[in-house]
Amino acid sequence: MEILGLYNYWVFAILLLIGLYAVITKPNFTKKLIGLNIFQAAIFLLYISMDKVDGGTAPIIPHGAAKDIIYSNPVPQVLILTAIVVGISTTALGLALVVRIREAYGTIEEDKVISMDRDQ
Amino acid sequence: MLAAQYPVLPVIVPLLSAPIAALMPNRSLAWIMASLVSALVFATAVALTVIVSAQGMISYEVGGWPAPYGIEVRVDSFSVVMLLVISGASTLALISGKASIDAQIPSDRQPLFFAAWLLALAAYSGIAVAGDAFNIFVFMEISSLAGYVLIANGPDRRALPATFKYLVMGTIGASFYLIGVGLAYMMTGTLNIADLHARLGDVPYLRPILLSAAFVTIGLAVKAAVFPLHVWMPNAYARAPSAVAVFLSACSTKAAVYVMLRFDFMIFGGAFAHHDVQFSTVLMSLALLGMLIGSAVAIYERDVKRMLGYSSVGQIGYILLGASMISLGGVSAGVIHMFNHAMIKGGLFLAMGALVLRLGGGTLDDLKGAGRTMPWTMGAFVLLGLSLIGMPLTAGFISKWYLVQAALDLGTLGIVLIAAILISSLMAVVYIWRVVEVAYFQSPQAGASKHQEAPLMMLVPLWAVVLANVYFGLDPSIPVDLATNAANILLEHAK
Amino acid sequence: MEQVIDIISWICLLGGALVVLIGGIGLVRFPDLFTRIHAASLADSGGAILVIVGCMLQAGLTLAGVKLAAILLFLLFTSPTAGYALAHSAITAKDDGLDVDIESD
Amino acid sequence: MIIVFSLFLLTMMVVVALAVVETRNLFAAAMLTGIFSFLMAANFFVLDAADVALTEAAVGAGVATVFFLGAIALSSEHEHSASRKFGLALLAVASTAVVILLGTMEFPILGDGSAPVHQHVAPWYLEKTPELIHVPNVVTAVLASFRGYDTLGEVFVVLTAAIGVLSLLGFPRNNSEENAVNDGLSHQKILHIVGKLLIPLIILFGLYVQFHGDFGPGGGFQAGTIIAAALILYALLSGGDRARRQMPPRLLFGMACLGAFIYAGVGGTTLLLGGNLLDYSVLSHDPVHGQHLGIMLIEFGVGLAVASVMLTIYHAFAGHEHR
Repeated sequence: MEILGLYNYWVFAILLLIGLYAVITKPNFTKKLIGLNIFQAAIFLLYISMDKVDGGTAPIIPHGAAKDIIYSNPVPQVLILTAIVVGISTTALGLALVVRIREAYGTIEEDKVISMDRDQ
Repeated sequence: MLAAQYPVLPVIVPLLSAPIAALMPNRSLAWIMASLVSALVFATAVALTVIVSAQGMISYEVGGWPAPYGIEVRVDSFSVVMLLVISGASTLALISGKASIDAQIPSDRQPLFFAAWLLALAAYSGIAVAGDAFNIFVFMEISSLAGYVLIANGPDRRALPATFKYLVMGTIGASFYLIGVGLAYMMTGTLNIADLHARLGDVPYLRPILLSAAFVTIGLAVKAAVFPLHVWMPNAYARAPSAVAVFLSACSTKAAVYVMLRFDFMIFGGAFAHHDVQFSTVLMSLALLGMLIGSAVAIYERDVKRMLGYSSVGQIGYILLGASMISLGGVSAGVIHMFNHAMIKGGLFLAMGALVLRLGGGTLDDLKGAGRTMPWTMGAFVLLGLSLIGMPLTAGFISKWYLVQAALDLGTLGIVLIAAILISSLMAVVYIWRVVEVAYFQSPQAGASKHQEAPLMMLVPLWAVVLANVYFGLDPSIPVDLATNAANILLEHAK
Repeated sequence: MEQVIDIISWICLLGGALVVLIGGIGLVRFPDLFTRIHAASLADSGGAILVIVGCMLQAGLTLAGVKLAAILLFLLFTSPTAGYALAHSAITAKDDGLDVDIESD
Repeated sequence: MIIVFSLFLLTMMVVVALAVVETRNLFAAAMLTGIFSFLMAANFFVLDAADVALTEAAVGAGVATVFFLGAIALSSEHEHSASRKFGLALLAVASTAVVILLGTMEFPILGDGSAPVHQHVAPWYLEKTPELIHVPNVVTAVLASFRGYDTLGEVFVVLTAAIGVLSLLGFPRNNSEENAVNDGLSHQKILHIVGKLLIPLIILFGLYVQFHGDFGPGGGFQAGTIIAAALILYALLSGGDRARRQMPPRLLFGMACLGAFIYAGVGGTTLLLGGNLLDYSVLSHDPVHGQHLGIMLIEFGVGLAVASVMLTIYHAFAGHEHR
């Protein structure tokens, strides 16, 4: 159990790096954004893994609830709600850029775009 | 009554006006609104400067909740330096930018453009006054997204891949910052900057904190275009609309450096032993490389806006060099240079905006003979260039003077640093000279006779910046006092 | 009585799991798109219904049970429609001369 | 038991992420990203974060996939160039991996109630929320009131995205002719009828999530996304032109601005009433009642802004004509 208690954080690291790898190596702009999505999702996992308390429940306290219920930590949840919104906003803006790049250059591969810019 | 609310006015006023500006039926109305709001923020910044100089730090509880539970807004001498830079650059860029914005952006897109501008202004101000680590992330993302929108509106298609690169690297930088904040939160349970500082020292485990410091510093280094993470920056500035280049060159990287200094001095500085040594070793070497390589690349660049972008890579190096000395003199020299460089680079991009507006392009070939057709603009460019090089009687000299003085206290290492500063300044002489040479000593291209001087609405703000450069070169007491106070605050926490 | 309901519920749950498993095997093993859609919709409808009924028996007449009933209702609408949409677009694509035979990969 | 489930979900997520990176077909990659988000949402639920799970499911698996498909339809479905910069990527990734893995060894174990995160600030929220704000869902209380300033920023992030997409792609043009080319799926009777049947139910669910956010998981953001999903479904079924005639994108964008303005306006009102920014207590004589009023108003602003922004962005992609 001791070892498995860190499994979430390892998966966080692996997902983070899968995303980063895709962003660096893939020349396709859409694929870069997909990689960025995975990269950001990994961070959500890091934060949400912090909030868990063994034997706890979601932090919703009904009126007149018993005192001895354990609740998970609400703060990382609030932060990640914001981060998810930020993520989708960035993705939407990036996709709009991809569409415009496709219209302006006829391709969405970074290497081709760079060589077209160089020829200009 | 309102005076107590000054700390949040630079944020809430532009936020309230952005949705209205976006729906304006007419481009001039949107421009007037953005300029007025920007001027108002500048006025608030001046008022805050006066208050902070008189009373010291102001703490403001958003939502009325006490500090570690609610979000704190905190204004000190360092914040007001940033606020003055941000609101001043925004106001000057808007006032001078009317003609170039009209020339570069279709009129039906302009209300959206000005709304994005106001959002960027609000967000940069939000970063400057933030006292909460996660709150900085939120405003950093607004500022970045608004920045992408502003740059993507650039005049030709090359703005699009430049923006995309900025978007990808900016998001990675912000996400690294978010990871770092998460790790610090994991080990302390708080997000408030002052509270983090107080609690990080008691954490028994070192590795998560080290990891946190590394992620925050690297993430912000990407955003600050610290060498070698600067690859997004020259193109982003060069392809942006001229007015946007003025605004962003003065604010975007500075805001990231500002947050980096806050974190590394005020949070991690006191948290564990040797942080100052690690910070200064890593950053000093990067700063030196940036100063030398950035300036060297700038020499070979034929597009003047890209040249200025690479020059900024070098100038960020000066700021970090000052900070990495971890002494009162060094840190205040860095902060002075943040202020002065924003003024110089903003002014240079302003001059470039005027040149591009009249000449149609910003490469060295386009600039041939500009010294004769546009004497006032080129004159301002030259004076600002001298300030960038660090000629006495200009603001640029003051920052280098303080930097050299701080380096002298370091003994042998200081001599090396001074040599690097001199070499980098000499390279600045070379790249500025190349512009001067084509502008004054080469005959204009065919058909250039119809070129005329830039409109008065651009020349007046441009020369205001030039005069400010000279004024702060003769009497630097305002930035120096503010910077010394800021350095005192930073170093006090680092102990 | 409670024990009887418990046993029925477990039969439903295990049966549902079995149906989903069979559907999954079919999805991998069947030769072409249409037979695969058949396998997928078996898991989607049959398996899901059994699992949710099993859960409802566990929950009893509570708010959770009502919510499960609502989910069941939604599934009964959506999963056949999804299967239909998939098959329909496959046919349209085939008419347009596209290769929908999965065997080739 | 729950830990086994969690391990399974996490491992599946890694597998799916690898598949996403490996596939050269962008359509498949986008769909796999949706599956990835579903797994992530299920995992959040296991970790007791119901609000976040709901949001991730609605945003990551729902809206994000729709945006990706919209953009892929307008650009290209296949990756053409091969990967490059392997050396650099491997160096960056491997060094980061080593650093993070070394760091995790001193992280608190998952679920450890004595971890530092659970000792400071968070217990205060759990203890004081029933008394100071009097809503059961602590996440809503922290989101809307204690850290309402962040949420204000969040709404403006969304608005910035809408401004950006519109300034890049332009407002979608309306085909004014009555016999518009694009009539969606209305010739496919089964899809059309089932879809139409579901739309009111989805909107109803969205409204439940909006107004029940104080008591259970949910709130303006999730509700806005769900309602936007229902209206996107309508646009798919009836054709974008028809949907845009009934709800012009300019009106939608106006509503988005209004939503953000409501939130900032509540902040401005609290300033004018003499309180600090976003101090809802001054909105009413009774501070707790003021908090309720403030949270309801800003949640409405968030819901309105998010729903309109998502729809605006969808229409900007769907109604975009190549220039």
